[in-house]
Amino acid sequence: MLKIDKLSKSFGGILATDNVSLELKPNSINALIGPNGAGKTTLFNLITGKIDIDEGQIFIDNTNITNLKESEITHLGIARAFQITNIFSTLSVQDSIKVALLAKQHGLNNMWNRFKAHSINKEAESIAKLSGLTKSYNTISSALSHGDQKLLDIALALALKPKVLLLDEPTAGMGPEERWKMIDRIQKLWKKTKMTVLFIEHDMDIVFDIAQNIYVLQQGAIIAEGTPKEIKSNKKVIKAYLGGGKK
Amino acid sequence: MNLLKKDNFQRDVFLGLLVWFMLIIFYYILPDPGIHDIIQKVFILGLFAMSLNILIGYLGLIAFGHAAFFASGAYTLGLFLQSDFVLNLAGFSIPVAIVLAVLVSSILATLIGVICIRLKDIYFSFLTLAFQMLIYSIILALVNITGGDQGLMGGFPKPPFLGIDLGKPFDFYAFTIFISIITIVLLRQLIESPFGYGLRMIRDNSERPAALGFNNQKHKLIAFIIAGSIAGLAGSLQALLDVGAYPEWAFWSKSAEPLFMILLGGMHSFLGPLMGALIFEILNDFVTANTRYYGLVLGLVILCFVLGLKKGLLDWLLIKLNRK
Amino acid sequence: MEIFALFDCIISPACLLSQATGGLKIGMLLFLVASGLTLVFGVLGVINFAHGALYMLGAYFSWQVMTLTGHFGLSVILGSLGVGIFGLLFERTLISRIYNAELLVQILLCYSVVLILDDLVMIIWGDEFLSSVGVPEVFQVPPLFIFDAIIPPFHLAIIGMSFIVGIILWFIMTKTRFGRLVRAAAVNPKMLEALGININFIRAGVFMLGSFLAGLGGALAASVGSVVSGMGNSIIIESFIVTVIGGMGSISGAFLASLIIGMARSFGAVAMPLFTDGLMFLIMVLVLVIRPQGLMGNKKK
Amino acid sequence: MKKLNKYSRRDILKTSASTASVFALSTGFPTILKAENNIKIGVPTILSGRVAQLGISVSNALNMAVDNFNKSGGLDGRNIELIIRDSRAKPDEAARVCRNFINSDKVDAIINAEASGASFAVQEVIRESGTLCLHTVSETTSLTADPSIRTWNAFRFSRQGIHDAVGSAEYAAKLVKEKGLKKWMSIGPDYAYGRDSTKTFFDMLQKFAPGVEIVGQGWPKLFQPDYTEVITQIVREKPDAIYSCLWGGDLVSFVNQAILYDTFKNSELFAINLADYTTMSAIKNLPKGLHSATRYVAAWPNTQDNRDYDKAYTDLYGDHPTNWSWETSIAIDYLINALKETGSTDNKKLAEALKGKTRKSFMGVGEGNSVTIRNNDQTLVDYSIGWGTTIPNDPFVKDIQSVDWNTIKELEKEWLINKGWL
Repeated sequence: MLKIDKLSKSFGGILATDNVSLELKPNSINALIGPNGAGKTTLFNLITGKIDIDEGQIFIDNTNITNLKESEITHLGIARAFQITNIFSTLSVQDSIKVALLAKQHGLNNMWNRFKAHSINKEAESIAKLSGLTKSYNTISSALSHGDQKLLDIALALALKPKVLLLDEPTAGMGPEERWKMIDRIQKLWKKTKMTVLFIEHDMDIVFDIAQNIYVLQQGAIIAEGTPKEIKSNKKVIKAYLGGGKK
Repeated sequence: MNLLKKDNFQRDVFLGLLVWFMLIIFYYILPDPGIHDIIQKVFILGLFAMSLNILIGYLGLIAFGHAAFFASGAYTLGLFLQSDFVLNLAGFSIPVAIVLAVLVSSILATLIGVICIRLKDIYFSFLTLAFQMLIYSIILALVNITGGDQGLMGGFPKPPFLGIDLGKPFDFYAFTIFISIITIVLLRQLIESPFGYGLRMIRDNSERPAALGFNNQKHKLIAFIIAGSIAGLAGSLQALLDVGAYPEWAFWSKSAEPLFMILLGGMHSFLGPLMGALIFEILNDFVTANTRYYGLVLGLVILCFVLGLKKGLLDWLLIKLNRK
Repeated sequence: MEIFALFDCIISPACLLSQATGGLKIGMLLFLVASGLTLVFGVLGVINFAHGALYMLGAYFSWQVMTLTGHFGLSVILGSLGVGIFGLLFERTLISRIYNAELLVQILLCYSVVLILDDLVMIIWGDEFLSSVGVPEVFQVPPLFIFDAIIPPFHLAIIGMSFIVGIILWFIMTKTRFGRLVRAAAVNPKMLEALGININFIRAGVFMLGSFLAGLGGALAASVGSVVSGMGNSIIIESFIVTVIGGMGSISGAFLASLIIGMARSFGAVAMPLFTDGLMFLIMVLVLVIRPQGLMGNKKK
Repeated sequence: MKKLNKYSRRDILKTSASTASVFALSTGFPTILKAENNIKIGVPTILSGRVAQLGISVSNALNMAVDNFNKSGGLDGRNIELIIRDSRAKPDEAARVCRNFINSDKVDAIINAEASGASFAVQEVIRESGTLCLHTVSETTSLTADPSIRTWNAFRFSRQGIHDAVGSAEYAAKLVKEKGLKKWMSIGPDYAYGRDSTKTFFDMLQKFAPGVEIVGQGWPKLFQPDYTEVITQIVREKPDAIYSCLWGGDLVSFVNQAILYDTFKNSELFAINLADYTTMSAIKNLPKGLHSATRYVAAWPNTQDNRDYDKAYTDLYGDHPTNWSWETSIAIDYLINALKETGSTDNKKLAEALKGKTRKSFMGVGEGNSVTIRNNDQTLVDYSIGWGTTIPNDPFVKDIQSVDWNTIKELEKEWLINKGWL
């Protein structure tokens, strides 16, 4: 589904992404782990075209998306949710999802219809339902709880009907209970939509619980990949990442 | 009354015409030309402020050179009506002149907009300011065409069209308000359309739209052009009223006026700037009739709004009403 | 465009020297004012539209001191210190309320103060312009002739004084604890608060310093220019141009840009006397388009 | 330093007097005066900002005349009511204020005391309405000279650029011959008045003294604080003489800054707007021997009438009249006379009564000290234009020479024909 081939990026001589290659299978759920500063978010930024690539190539469904613009890549089926919630603070949940839906369909150039009466309402409702935001459907985004804001961020990505969904720390800043709720939601989502999911997560219990495949990033390079079982027993990983850290 | 229930274009048109009709009745009920003068100026300046509020209120861009378009509309109309074309066009002159004024302003807005919208925050503000001052310098320099700092001198003819003679106070009053209301209704359609929500989206978060496959810059440019065109329309109406055009209209202090109106009326409600124009004009009339220290009074009023109310009057009223 | 006139001027030592000292004097006076503006923006993030009004106050204050005491040096010092104190009050009562406000609110607040001050000085000092403060007697001497170039000693004094102020400013900003705190406050005010440093104190200090510089510029300008309500309105636009060209918040950038504008004005008057103003705005547009952060500014994170 | 104190005291006196008068004017008249049958005169002018002095000296001149008129019984018991409003020097405001005078206040006449740009805006309003209008400030020649701008109901009582240009050139030409002032420069404010004044002056100077050479022109901006670059331009060109139409605070700044360069040791300054009380008293150590036209000085015309006018005004307001004061005084005198003559407020009758009229005046230099509103262009002529040289103390100007109006009219005609306006 998503294939990355020998991707490299450096900032001012420091290698942030070091010859990264990986391939996500269709309909899989994958985790990207690594210590702070390992270059996880940078990798997301490279995949979505937010920053330019130095070397290497990226494919989605065998289409080469290397060096395409962020908006073009989005149209080819990659969507992401952000680590720091990235939503439209004065719009309601409903309006936010509708804007996202319309953005993808070039529907925002329309000046002749009323936004409120737009036929896209049904679709928006179903996405809200999928993201578990039905209750707060008419709430202004800035008034949502932190968890709901995170969900809205994901809902915005879902509105793009992506083939590949990138989630940057969906549980950041949440308490344990809230965390598991979120993970539950993501798992449901994934099952329903048959998307390919790649998420960044620090909580190893979560990672080992839901990921089919795990990639371990250190200093910009992938030092290990495999199923939770394989990773758990990988010596490199234990030494570099888990070593002593596990309580 | 079914028409009034739904918030749609038809309702707005209906309401707009209703207001227009009421203002015409008002003209006869209160035959004070001074008040008529204020009303028509409120609409002209209101258009100017509302056009700027597309950028400030809905797009979050503090444009500080909006008067450039007001002036370009005024000068285009004035120069056209002073030219020999008027002899051939006769009754069509004024409609053609207004359309031309809007067109020229939109072209100018395109040229300036393409460069300015790449910048953000204060840099955007400064660049629009710099462009406006450049245009001001050009108007002053082209003395042979624009009359330099004395403005377009000698007036221009206002040939009647469709039975409307803008030389007559009533015709001017009805015509100006009609054009303004139509524009306001269209503007509301724009603001309530998906396009308008696109503007709000960019205002709230200029990073995310790209991740939604959306081109911010194009959207911003179109909004900038529309804002410039409406400012041009307002300028052309002002030129018709004063039978001339003046370089002061391209100076930076003219760009500050709609900012005051937006502040006074409120930037978060659609009609806020229009209300601001009303406050601004009444204040102007009242203050200049009673003291020489206009700046002192205006300054204190603005200070009260900035520090006291912290929002425009209409914004404040709507919040109050919603709470109840 | 009289490019030959410019060429003729550059190859003549007399002309070159006259124009260059003239440009230097224009630039240095501008630097005094613009450095205050850029300092305030850099540390407080406020676009102080009222900076020109503070400059005007400097002129009025020094005129007043001169009228009372007849001492030039005292008039400059007390005039600019007075503006510094006024700035402190201004910051504490008004500016401090809008640090986190929207840009529009900041601009309008400052602009309202301009409107108020312009009228207040007319109420206090009268509607008509006041005569200039006058040049101190030491400088009421014939101008110097250097390579046939005529140079008024007073201009040399102004240039020298501005340089000294610039160096003191540089010293304060880079070598003192206050300067280090100020620079830290510009980058990360929260961090300073966490370290137990009173950020309000720093902000008030910086605003006071910025106001003092505006007042000093006004007091010096009043020595040979008439003092009038609204006199700050042209200097504020020029200061904005300098601030933008130099890089917003950069004092060394303001220094460079002031020199550029001073020289552009001085030599521009030779080459294209009718477009010197347009020239400044053109430079501003070009800088904003090509290098929005200005010549010496840091690229925004 | 004694001098400084003297000025500040006078400034305070002046300010309080004029402020009080304007407040009294604008905050409302006693109700008795607001009787329905008052003769209303609307006055759009500048009362705020840096040229507020304009509106104040105009108001003073008007009040002085109108008070006398009302005290002496008015027009069959009808008093004149002045409505003076501030346009803040904005053309669109001037137009709006004017429309309000005409439509709401129903004024019988307008005395337009606006500067040039706004005067053209006022001209368009009164062209449409047909209201009688007396311009008393704008000196731009085209306002009444250009037939496409002229209108039957507008009269000019202010000095006119072209008249001054001829007068100045004639005076300058004499000195060109006496002192051999070959090389000239101009320093003029960069706006229409500055350009017009400079251009017509040199056009005329070439006629009187062919062979003078213009070696450079400086165009500082209006209200520019720093004149260094134009002064170094003078230093560079080393002209024998400089013509300048800077005025007010700008002229003060320019002269003060030029003194630092010893500019006037080598170049003679012809500053048309220098001889104005506020301007001269504001210049530090006013150099001797600068040339200026007499904008308004009590010493010229050297008549008892003029000294009386100065005294009457000074007694009332604590300050000397300005150029704007005398212009307005003549206008209101003409208007009052026309009202008396016709006994009505009909605009057509009044216009007829103004047209071609010759009246004795303290500023008149025509036959029997009279001024005249010319028939064809409805513009004031035969007002006093003198040139002299400055001295540091009161009366500030000496060796004043009058300019011959026959020459002015002759050359004005020639110039108008060249322009295609006659």
